[in-house]
Amino acid sequence: MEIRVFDGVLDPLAEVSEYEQSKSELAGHFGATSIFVGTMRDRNQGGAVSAMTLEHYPGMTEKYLTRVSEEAAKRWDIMDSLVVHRVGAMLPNDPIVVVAVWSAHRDDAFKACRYIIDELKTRAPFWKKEMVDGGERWVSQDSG
Amino acid sequence: MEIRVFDGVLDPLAEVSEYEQSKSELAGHFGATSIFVGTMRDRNQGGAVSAMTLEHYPGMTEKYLTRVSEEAAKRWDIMDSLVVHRVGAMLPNDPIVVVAVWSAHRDDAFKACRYIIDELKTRAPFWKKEMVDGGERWVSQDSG
Amino acid sequence: MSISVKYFASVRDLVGKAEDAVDCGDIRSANDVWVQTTSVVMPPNTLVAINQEHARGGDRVRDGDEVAFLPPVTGG
Amino acid sequence: MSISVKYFASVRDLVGKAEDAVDCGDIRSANDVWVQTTSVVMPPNTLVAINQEHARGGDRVRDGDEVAFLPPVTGG
Repeated sequence: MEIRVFDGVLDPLAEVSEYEQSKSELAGHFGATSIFVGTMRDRNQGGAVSAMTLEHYPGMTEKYLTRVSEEAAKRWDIMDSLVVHRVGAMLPNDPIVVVAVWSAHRDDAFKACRYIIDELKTRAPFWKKEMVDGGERWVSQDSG
Repeated sequence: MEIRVFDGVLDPLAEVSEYEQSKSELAGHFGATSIFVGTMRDRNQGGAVSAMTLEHYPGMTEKYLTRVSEEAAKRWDIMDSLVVHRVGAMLPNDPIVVVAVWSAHRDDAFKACRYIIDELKTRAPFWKKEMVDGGERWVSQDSG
Repeated sequence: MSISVKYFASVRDLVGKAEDAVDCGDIRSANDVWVQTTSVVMPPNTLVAINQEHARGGDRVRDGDEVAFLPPVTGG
Repeated sequence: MSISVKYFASVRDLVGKAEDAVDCGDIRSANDVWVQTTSVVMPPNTLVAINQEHARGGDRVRDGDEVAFLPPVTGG
Protein backbone atom coordinates (compact mmCIF):
# COMPACT_ATOMS: atom_id res chain seq x y z
CA MET A 1 0.00 0.00 0.00
CA GLU A 2 1.36 3.39 -0.93
CA ILE A 3 0.07 6.95 -0.87
CA ARG A 4 1.96 9.96 -2.14
CA VAL A 5 1.33 13.69 -2.55
CA PHE A 6 3.72 15.77 -4.61
CA ASP A 7 4.10 18.99 -6.55
CA GLY A 8 5.07 18.15 -10.12
CA VAL A 9 3.89 16.46 -13.30
CA LEU A 10 1.89 13.28 -12.69
CA ASP A 11 2.17 10.43 -15.21
CA PRO A 12 -0.61 8.30 -13.71
CA LEU A 13 -0.26 5.08 -15.68
CA ALA A 14 3.53 5.09 -15.38
CA GLU A 15 3.03 5.35 -11.60
CA VAL A 16 0.74 2.33 -11.66
CA SER A 17 3.09 0.26 -13.85
CA GLU A 18 6.14 1.10 -11.78
CA TYR A 19 4.41 0.33 -8.52
CA GLU A 20 3.07 -2.97 -9.82
CA GLN A 21 6.49 -4.02 -11.10
CA SER A 22 8.10 -3.09 -7.78
CA LYS A 23 5.76 -5.45 -5.89
CA SER A 24 7.05 -8.82 -6.99
CA GLU A 25 4.84 -10.53 -4.41
CA LEU A 26 1.80 -9.50 -6.46
CA ALA A 27 2.91 -11.27 -9.65
CA GLY A 28 0.65 -14.13 -10.64
CA HIS A 29 -1.67 -13.59 -7.69
CA PHE A 30 -3.89 -10.72 -8.78
CA GLY A 31 -6.47 -11.12 -11.50
CA ALA A 32 -8.11 -7.68 -11.45
CA THR A 33 -6.81 -4.12 -11.37
CA SER A 34 -9.18 -1.17 -11.14
CA ILE A 35 -7.61 2.20 -11.88
CA PHE A 36 -9.13 5.66 -11.64
CA VAL A 37 -7.51 8.78 -13.06
CA GLY A 38 -8.86 12.25 -12.28
CA THR A 39 -7.87 14.86 -14.87
CA MET A 40 -8.23 18.63 -14.96
CA ARG A 41 -10.98 19.82 -17.30
CA ASP A 42 -10.99 23.09 -19.21
CA ARG A 43 -14.50 23.96 -18.01
CA ASN A 44 -16.18 23.92 -14.61
CA GLN A 45 -19.50 25.25 -13.37
CA GLY A 46 -20.28 26.42 -16.89
CA GLY A 47 -17.19 28.55 -17.44
CA ALA A 48 -13.80 28.17 -19.13
CA VAL A 49 -10.88 27.42 -16.81
CA SER A 50 -7.36 28.22 -18.01
CA ALA A 51 -5.27 26.96 -15.07
CA MET A 52 -5.59 25.68 -11.53
CA THR A 53 -3.66 25.55 -8.29
CA LEU A 54 -4.19 22.71 -5.83
CA GLU A 55 -3.44 23.41 -2.19
CA HIS A 56 -3.46 20.86 0.62
CA TYR A 57 -2.83 20.45 4.33
CA PRO A 58 0.52 18.64 4.55
CA GLY A 59 0.41 15.90 7.13
CA MET A 60 -3.34 15.72 7.41
CA THR A 61 -3.63 14.85 3.72
CA GLU A 62 -1.28 11.90 4.00
CA LYS A 63 -3.00 10.74 7.19
CA TYR A 64 -6.39 10.63 5.48
CA LEU A 65 -5.15 9.05 2.26
CA THR A 66 -3.57 6.32 4.36
CA ARG A 67 -6.70 5.88 6.44
CA VAL A 68 -9.00 5.69 3.45
CA SER A 69 -6.71 3.12 1.80
CA GLU A 70 -6.65 1.05 4.99
CA GLU A 71 -10.43 1.21 5.29
CA ALA A 72 -10.76 -0.09 1.72
CA ALA A 73 -8.37 -2.95 2.52
CA LYS A 74 -10.45 -3.92 5.53
CA ARG A 75 -13.74 -3.71 3.74
CA TRP A 76 -12.86 -5.58 0.53
CA ASP A 77 -10.58 -8.48 -0.31
CA ILE A 78 -7.79 -6.58 -2.05
CA MET A 79 -4.08 -7.29 -2.35
CA ASP A 80 -2.62 -3.80 -2.72
CA SER A 81 -3.45 -0.18 -3.49
CA LEU A 82 -1.77 2.99 -4.68
CA VAL A 83 -2.89 6.62 -4.44
CA VAL A 84 -0.82 9.43 -5.98
CA HIS A 85 -2.16 12.98 -5.83
CA ARG A 86 -0.59 16.02 -7.40
CA VAL A 87 -0.65 19.50 -5.84
CA GLY A 88 0.53 22.91 -7.04
CA ALA A 89 -0.02 24.65 -10.38
CA MET A 90 -1.50 22.73 -13.31
CA LEU A 91 -3.21 23.14 -16.67
CA PRO A 92 -6.27 21.60 -18.33
CA ASN A 93 -5.71 17.97 -19.39
CA ASP A 94 -3.15 17.48 -16.60
CA PRO A 95 -3.80 14.36 -14.50
CA ILE A 96 -4.50 15.26 -10.85
CA VAL A 97 -4.87 11.94 -9.08
CA VAL A 98 -4.55 8.23 -9.74
CA VAL A 99 -5.98 5.42 -7.61
CA ALA A 100 -5.17 1.77 -8.36
CA VAL A 101 -6.36 -1.37 -6.57
CA TRP A 102 -5.12 -4.91 -7.16
CA SER A 103 -7.31 -7.85 -6.22
CA ALA A 104 -7.96 -11.48 -7.10
CA HIS A 105 -11.42 -10.62 -8.43
CA ARG A 106 -12.96 -7.63 -10.14
CA ASP A 107 -15.83 -6.88 -7.79
CA ASP A 108 -13.48 -6.14 -4.89
CA ALA A 109 -11.13 -4.15 -7.13
CA PHE A 110 -13.88 -1.91 -8.54
CA LYS A 111 -15.59 -1.29 -5.20
CA ALA A 112 -12.38 -0.55 -3.30
CA CYS A 113 -11.13 1.82 -6.01
CA ARG A 114 -14.43 3.66 -6.04
CA TYR A 115 -14.44 3.86 -2.25
CA ILE A 116 -10.94 5.35 -2.12
CA ILE A 117 -11.63 8.11 -4.67
CA ASP A 118 -15.05 8.90 -3.17
CA GLU A 119 -13.65 9.17 0.35
CA LEU A 120 -10.60 11.11 -0.85
CA LYS A 121 -12.95 13.67 -2.37
CA THR A 122 -15.01 13.88 0.81
CA ARG A 123 -12.36 13.81 3.53
CA ALA A 124 -8.85 14.57 2.25
CA PRO A 125 -7.92 18.27 2.70
CA PHE A 126 -7.29 19.47 -0.85
CA TRP A 127 -8.55 22.73 -2.33
CA LYS A 128 -8.71 23.84 -5.93
CA LYS A 129 -8.31 27.43 -7.04
CA GLU A 130 -9.22 28.00 -10.67
CA MET A 131 -8.05 30.71 -13.06
CA VAL A 132 -11.13 31.88 -14.94
CA ASP A 133 -11.98 34.78 -17.14
CA GLY A 134 -11.78 37.74 -14.79
CA GLY A 135 -9.54 36.23 -12.15
CA GLU A 136 -9.26 33.43 -9.64
CA ARG A 137 -11.89 31.53 -7.71
CA TRP A 138 -11.82 28.80 -5.09
CA VAL A 139 -13.84 25.80 -6.18
CA SER A 140 -16.66 25.42 -3.70
CA GLN A 141 -17.79 21.87 -4.33
CA ASP A 142 -16.86 18.54 -5.88
CA SER A 143 -17.77 18.48 -9.56
CA GLY A 144 -18.03 14.68 -9.68
CA MET B 1 -14.57 4.04 -29.45
CA GLU B 2 -12.27 1.18 -30.26
CA ILE B 3 -12.28 -2.57 -29.70
CA ARG B 4 -9.49 -4.92 -30.66
CA VAL B 5 -8.70 -8.63 -30.31
CA PHE B 6 -5.20 -9.87 -31.06
CA ASP B 7 -2.75 -12.69 -30.46
CA GLY B 8 0.36 -11.26 -28.83
CA VAL B 9 1.68 -9.53 -25.74
CA LEU B 10 -0.71 -6.96 -24.24
CA ASP B 11 0.71 -3.87 -22.53
CA PRO B 12 -2.59 -2.62 -21.14
CA LEU B 13 -1.62 0.80 -19.80
CA ALA B 14 0.45 1.62 -22.89
CA GLU B 15 -2.68 0.84 -24.94
CA VAL B 16 -4.71 3.26 -22.83
CA SER B 17 -2.08 6.02 -23.00
CA GLU B 18 -1.63 5.68 -26.74
CA TYR B 19 -5.34 5.68 -27.41
CA GLU B 20 -5.92 8.71 -25.19
CA GLN B 21 -3.12 10.65 -26.89
CA SER B 22 -4.47 9.75 -30.33
CA LYS B 23 -7.86 11.28 -29.49
CA SER B 24 -7.02 14.97 -29.40
CA GLU B 25 -10.71 15.83 -29.18
CA LEU B 26 -10.74 14.39 -25.65
CA ALA B 27 -8.03 16.70 -24.30
CA GLY B 28 -9.29 19.05 -21.62
CA HIS B 29 -12.83 17.68 -21.78
CA PHE B 30 -12.67 14.50 -19.71
CA GLY B 31 -12.26 14.58 -15.95
CA ALA B 32 -12.50 10.88 -15.12
CA THR B 33 -10.96 7.74 -16.56
CA SER B 34 -11.90 4.31 -15.23
CA ILE B 35 -9.62 1.49 -16.32
CA PHE B 36 -9.93 -2.23 -15.68
CA VAL B 37 -7.14 -4.72 -16.35
CA GLY B 38 -7.76 -8.48 -16.18
CA THR B 39 -4.59 -10.49 -15.57
CA MET B 40 -3.88 -14.22 -15.64
CA ARG B 41 -3.48 -15.74 -12.18
CA ASP B 42 -1.28 -18.69 -11.29
CA ARG B 43 -4.11 -20.45 -9.48
CA ASN B 44 -7.74 -21.17 -10.35
CA GLN B 45 -10.38 -23.35 -8.75
CA GLY B 46 -7.91 -24.27 -6.03
CA GLY B 47 -5.14 -25.57 -8.27
CA ALA B 48 -1.89 -24.25 -9.76
CA VAL B 49 -2.06 -23.12 -13.38
CA SER B 50 1.17 -22.97 -15.38
CA ALA B 51 -0.09 -21.60 -18.71
CA MET B 52 -3.29 -20.81 -20.58
CA THR B 53 -4.63 -20.60 -24.11
CA LEU B 54 -7.47 -18.26 -24.97
CA GLU B 55 -9.64 -19.17 -27.92
CA HIS B 56 -12.38 -17.03 -29.44
CA TYR B 57 -14.92 -16.90 -32.23
CA PRO B 58 -13.47 -14.40 -34.73
CA GLY B 59 -16.13 -12.07 -35.99
CA MET B 60 -18.66 -12.77 -33.29
CA THR B 61 -16.21 -11.58 -30.63
CA GLU B 62 -15.67 -8.23 -32.29
CA LYS B 63 -19.41 -7.87 -32.88
CA TYR B 64 -20.20 -8.33 -29.20
CA LEU B 65 -17.35 -6.15 -27.93
CA THR B 66 -18.63 -3.37 -30.19
CA ARG B 67 -22.19 -3.91 -29.08
CA VAL B 68 -21.34 -3.90 -25.39
CA SER B 69 -19.29 -0.70 -25.81
CA GLU B 70 -22.17 0.94 -27.67
CA GLU B 71 -24.63 -0.10 -24.98
CA ALA B 72 -22.41 1.49 -22.33
CA ALA B 73 -22.22 4.71 -24.35
CA LYS B 74 -26.01 4.85 -24.57
CA ARG B 75 -26.59 4.09 -20.93
CA TRP B 76 -24.03 6.46 -19.38
CA ASP B 77 -22.68 9.87 -20.26
CA ILE B 78 -19.23 8.86 -21.49
CA MET B 79 -16.91 10.43 -24.05
CA ASP B 80 -14.94 7.44 -25.30
CA SER B 81 -14.05 3.81 -24.56
CA LEU B 82 -11.38 1.26 -25.43
CA VAL B 83 -11.43 -2.53 -25.13
CA VAL B 84 -8.36 -4.60 -26.03
CA HIS B 85 -8.47 -8.37 -25.47
CA ARG B 86 -5.64 -10.79 -26.00
CA VAL B 87 -6.06 -14.35 -27.32
CA GLY B 88 -3.65 -17.24 -27.83
CA ALA B 89 -1.02 -18.68 -25.47
CA MET B 90 -0.14 -16.85 -22.26
CA LEU B 91 1.48 -17.25 -18.86
CA PRO B 92 0.56 -16.26 -15.31
CA ASN B 93 0.87 -12.52 -14.66
CA ASP B 94 0.17 -11.76 -18.34
CA PRO B 95 -2.54 -9.13 -18.85
CA ILE B 96 -5.53 -10.56 -20.74
CA VAL B 97 -7.87 -7.62 -21.23
CA VAL B 98 -8.01 -3.88 -20.67
CA VAL B 99 -11.15 -1.73 -20.63
CA ALA B 100 -10.93 2.07 -20.37
CA VAL B 101 -13.72 4.64 -20.26
CA TRP B 102 -13.34 8.41 -20.44
CA SER B 103 -16.05 10.68 -19.04
CA ALA B 104 -16.58 14.13 -17.59
CA HIS B 105 -17.47 12.64 -14.19
CA ARG B 106 -16.42 9.58 -12.26
CA ASP B 107 -19.78 7.94 -11.65
CA ASP B 108 -20.39 7.44 -15.37
CA ALA B 109 -16.81 6.30 -15.96
CA PHE B 110 -16.89 3.66 -13.21
CA LYS B 111 -20.32 2.31 -14.10
CA ALA B 112 -19.68 2.12 -17.84
CA CYS B 113 -16.30 0.42 -17.33
CA ARG B 114 -17.86 -2.13 -14.98
CA TYR B 115 -20.70 -2.75 -17.42
CA ILE B 116 -18.34 -3.41 -20.33
CA ILE B 117 -16.19 -5.94 -18.47
CA ASP B 118 -19.22 -7.64 -16.90
CA GLU B 119 -21.00 -7.99 -20.24
CA LEU B 120 -17.80 -9.04 -22.00
CA LYS B 121 -17.46 -11.89 -19.52
CA THR B 122 -21.08 -12.91 -20.00
CA ARG B 123 -21.57 -12.54 -23.75
CA ALA B 124 -18.31 -12.33 -25.70
CA PRO B 125 -17.25 -15.74 -27.08
CA PHE B 126 -13.88 -16.38 -25.43
CA TRP B 127 -12.78 -19.66 -23.87
CA LYS B 128 -9.86 -20.36 -21.57
CA LYS B 129 -7.95 -23.63 -21.55
CA GLU B 130 -5.60 -23.98 -18.60
CA MET B 131 -2.45 -26.08 -18.27
CA VAL B 132 -2.61 -27.69 -14.86
CA ASP B 133 -0.77 -30.47 -13.11
CA GLY B 134 -1.77 -33.54 -15.09
CA GLY B 135 -2.79 -31.85 -18.32
CA GLU B 136 -5.17 -29.36 -19.82
CA ARG B 137 -8.67 -28.32 -18.84
CA TRP B 138 -11.24 -25.98 -20.27
CA VAL B 139 -12.32 -23.40 -17.71
CA SER B 140 -16.00 -23.95 -17.10
CA GLN B 141 -17.05 -20.71 -15.46
CA ASP B 142 -16.05 -17.10 -14.85
CA SER B 143 -13.79 -16.83 -11.82
CA GLY B 144 -14.74 -13.18 -11.16
CA MET C 1 -26.19 -23.28 -50.54
CA SER C 2 -26.01 -25.05 -47.23
CA ILE C 3 -25.68 -24.31 -43.53
CA SER C 4 -22.12 -23.86 -42.26
CA VAL C 5 -21.52 -25.17 -38.77
CA LYS C 6 -18.82 -24.31 -36.24
CA TYR C 7 -17.88 -25.95 -32.95
CA PHE C 8 -15.72 -24.18 -30.39
CA ALA C 9 -13.47 -25.07 -27.46
CA SER C 10 -14.72 -28.02 -25.38
CA VAL C 11 -17.61 -28.57 -27.78
CA ARG C 12 -15.12 -28.95 -30.63
CA ASP C 13 -13.15 -31.47 -28.56
CA LEU C 14 -16.39 -33.36 -27.86
CA VAL C 15 -17.62 -33.62 -31.43
CA GLY C 16 -14.12 -34.08 -32.88
CA LYS C 17 -14.34 -31.37 -35.54
CA ALA C 18 -14.15 -27.57 -35.75
CA GLU C 19 -16.40 -27.07 -38.77
CA ASP C 20 -18.94 -28.80 -40.90
CA ALA C 21 -21.57 -28.02 -43.51
CA VAL C 22 -25.00 -29.52 -43.88
CA ASP C 23 -27.73 -29.28 -46.50
CA CYS C 24 -30.75 -27.48 -45.26
CA GLY C 25 -33.03 -30.37 -46.25
CA ASP C 26 -35.59 -30.87 -43.46
CA ILE C 27 -33.52 -28.95 -40.90
CA ARG C 28 -35.61 -26.29 -39.19
CA SER C 29 -33.72 -25.40 -36.00
CA ALA C 30 -30.19 -25.12 -34.64
CA ASN C 31 -30.94 -28.23 -32.58
CA ASP C 32 -31.64 -30.11 -35.83
CA VAL C 33 -28.20 -29.04 -37.09
CA TRP C 34 -26.60 -30.59 -34.01
CA VAL C 35 -28.48 -33.86 -34.45
CA GLN C 36 -27.63 -34.12 -38.13
CA THR C 37 -23.94 -33.31 -37.75
CA THR C 38 -22.91 -35.02 -34.52
CA SER C 39 -23.31 -38.42 -32.92
CA VAL C 40 -23.32 -37.21 -29.31
CA VAL C 41 -25.86 -35.63 -27.00
CA MET C 42 -25.54 -31.84 -26.77
CA PRO C 43 -24.13 -30.89 -23.33
CA PRO C 44 -26.88 -29.13 -21.37
CA ASN C 45 -25.02 -25.81 -21.01
CA THR C 46 -24.17 -25.50 -24.72
CA LEU C 47 -24.79 -22.08 -26.25
CA VAL C 48 -26.01 -21.57 -29.78
CA ALA C 49 -25.12 -18.73 -32.13
CA ILE C 50 -26.82 -18.11 -35.48
CA ASN C 51 -24.96 -15.77 -37.82
CA GLN C 52 -22.73 -14.76 -34.90
CA GLU C 53 -25.66 -13.74 -32.69
CA HIS C 54 -26.54 -15.53 -29.47
CA ALA C 55 -29.68 -17.59 -30.16
CA ARG C 56 -31.68 -20.52 -28.84
CA GLY C 57 -31.47 -24.13 -29.92
CA GLY C 58 -35.04 -24.03 -31.15
CA ASP C 59 -34.50 -20.92 -33.28
CA ARG C 60 -35.12 -21.28 -37.03
CA VAL C 61 -32.12 -21.66 -39.32
CA ARG C 62 -32.09 -21.17 -43.07
CA ASP C 63 -29.91 -21.95 -46.05
CA GLY C 64 -26.74 -19.83 -45.94
CA ASP C 65 -26.80 -19.40 -42.17
CA GLU C 66 -23.74 -19.90 -39.98
CA VAL C 67 -24.64 -21.95 -36.92
CA ALA C 68 -22.18 -22.29 -34.03
CA PHE C 69 -22.18 -24.39 -30.86
CA LEU C 70 -20.29 -22.85 -27.95
CA PRO C 71 -19.54 -23.83 -24.38
CA PRO C 72 -20.22 -21.20 -21.68
CA VAL C 73 -17.91 -18.23 -22.30
CA THR C 74 -14.94 -17.55 -19.99
CA GLY C 75 -13.20 -14.44 -21.33
CA GLY C 76 -11.83 -11.38 -19.63
CA MET D 1 2.89 25.92 25.26
CA SER D 2 0.08 27.34 23.23
CA ILE D 3 -2.39 26.33 20.55
CA SER D 4 -1.11 26.58 16.99
CA VAL D 5 -3.70 27.64 14.45
CA LYS D 6 -3.81 27.15 10.68
CA TYR D 7 -6.13 28.60 8.05
CA PHE D 8 -6.38 27.12 4.57
CA ALA D 9 -7.47 28.17 1.09
CA SER D 10 -10.47 30.52 1.04
CA VAL D 11 -10.49 30.66 4.85
CA ARG D 12 -6.90 31.90 4.80
CA ASP D 13 -7.87 34.56 2.27
CA LEU D 14 -10.79 35.58 4.49
CA VAL D 15 -8.86 35.93 7.75
CA GLY D 16 -5.75 37.32 6.04
CA LYS D 17 -3.24 34.92 7.60
CA ALA D 18 -2.10 31.34 7.18
CA GLU D 19 -1.03 30.64 10.75
CA ASP D 20 -1.34 31.97 14.25
CA ALA D 21 -0.75 30.85 17.83
CA VAL D 22 -2.88 31.56 20.85
CA ASP D 23 -2.48 30.96 24.57
CA CYS D 24 -4.85 28.38 25.90
CA GLY D 25 -6.16 30.78 28.60
CA ASP D 26 -9.91 30.36 28.81
CA ILE D 27 -10.20 28.72 25.41
CA ARG D 28 -12.17 25.49 25.60
CA SER D 29 -13.24 24.74 22.02
CA ALA D 30 -12.09 25.15 18.42
CA ASN D 31 -14.81 27.77 18.05
CA ASP D 32 -13.18 29.76 20.85
CA VAL D 33 -9.91 29.65 18.92
CA TRP D 34 -11.64 31.21 15.90
CA VAL D 35 -13.19 33.95 17.96
CA GLN D 36 -9.91 34.81 19.70
CA THR D 37 -7.79 34.85 16.54
CA THR D 38 -10.03 36.38 13.88
CA SER D 39 -12.26 39.41 13.56
CA VAL D 40 -14.76 37.87 11.12
CA VAL D 41 -17.69 35.50 11.42
CA MET D 42 -16.83 31.88 10.62
CA PRO D 43 -18.38 30.92 7.25
CA PRO D 44 -21.13 28.39 7.90
CA ASN D 45 -19.54 25.57 5.88
CA THR D 46 -16.13 25.86 7.57
CA LEU D 47 -14.55 22.56 8.63
CA VAL D 48 -12.46 22.17 11.76
CA ALA D 49 -9.49 19.87 12.27
CA ILE D 50 -7.83 19.24 15.61
CA ASN D 51 -4.38 17.63 15.42
CA GLN D 52 -5.04 16.86 11.75
CA GLU D 53 -8.26 14.97 12.47
CA HIS D 54 -11.66 16.17 11.30
CA ALA D 55 -13.49 17.52 14.36
CA ARG D 56 -16.38 19.74 15.38
CA GLY D 57 -16.26 23.38 16.31
CA GLY D 58 -17.45 22.60 19.81
CA ASP D 59 -14.78 19.95 20.39
CA ARG D 60 -12.37 20.53 23.29
CA VAL D 61 -8.89 21.85 22.50
CA ARG D 62 -5.89 21.77 24.81
CA ASP D 63 -2.48 23.32 25.14
CA GLY D 64 -0.18 22.00 22.40
CA ASP D 65 -3.00 21.19 20.00
CA GLU D 66 -2.93 22.14 16.32
CA VAL D 67 -6.29 23.60 15.29
CA ALA D 68 -7.08 24.20 11.62
CA PHE D 69 -9.97 25.89 9.82
CA LEU D 70 -10.72 24.54 6.38
CA PRO D 71 -13.20 25.27 3.63
CA PRO D 72 -15.07 22.28 2.13
CA VAL D 73 -12.52 20.01 0.44
CA THR D 74 -12.33 19.78 -3.36
CA GLY D 75 -9.56 17.33 -4.17
CA GLY D 76 -9.35 14.48 -6.64
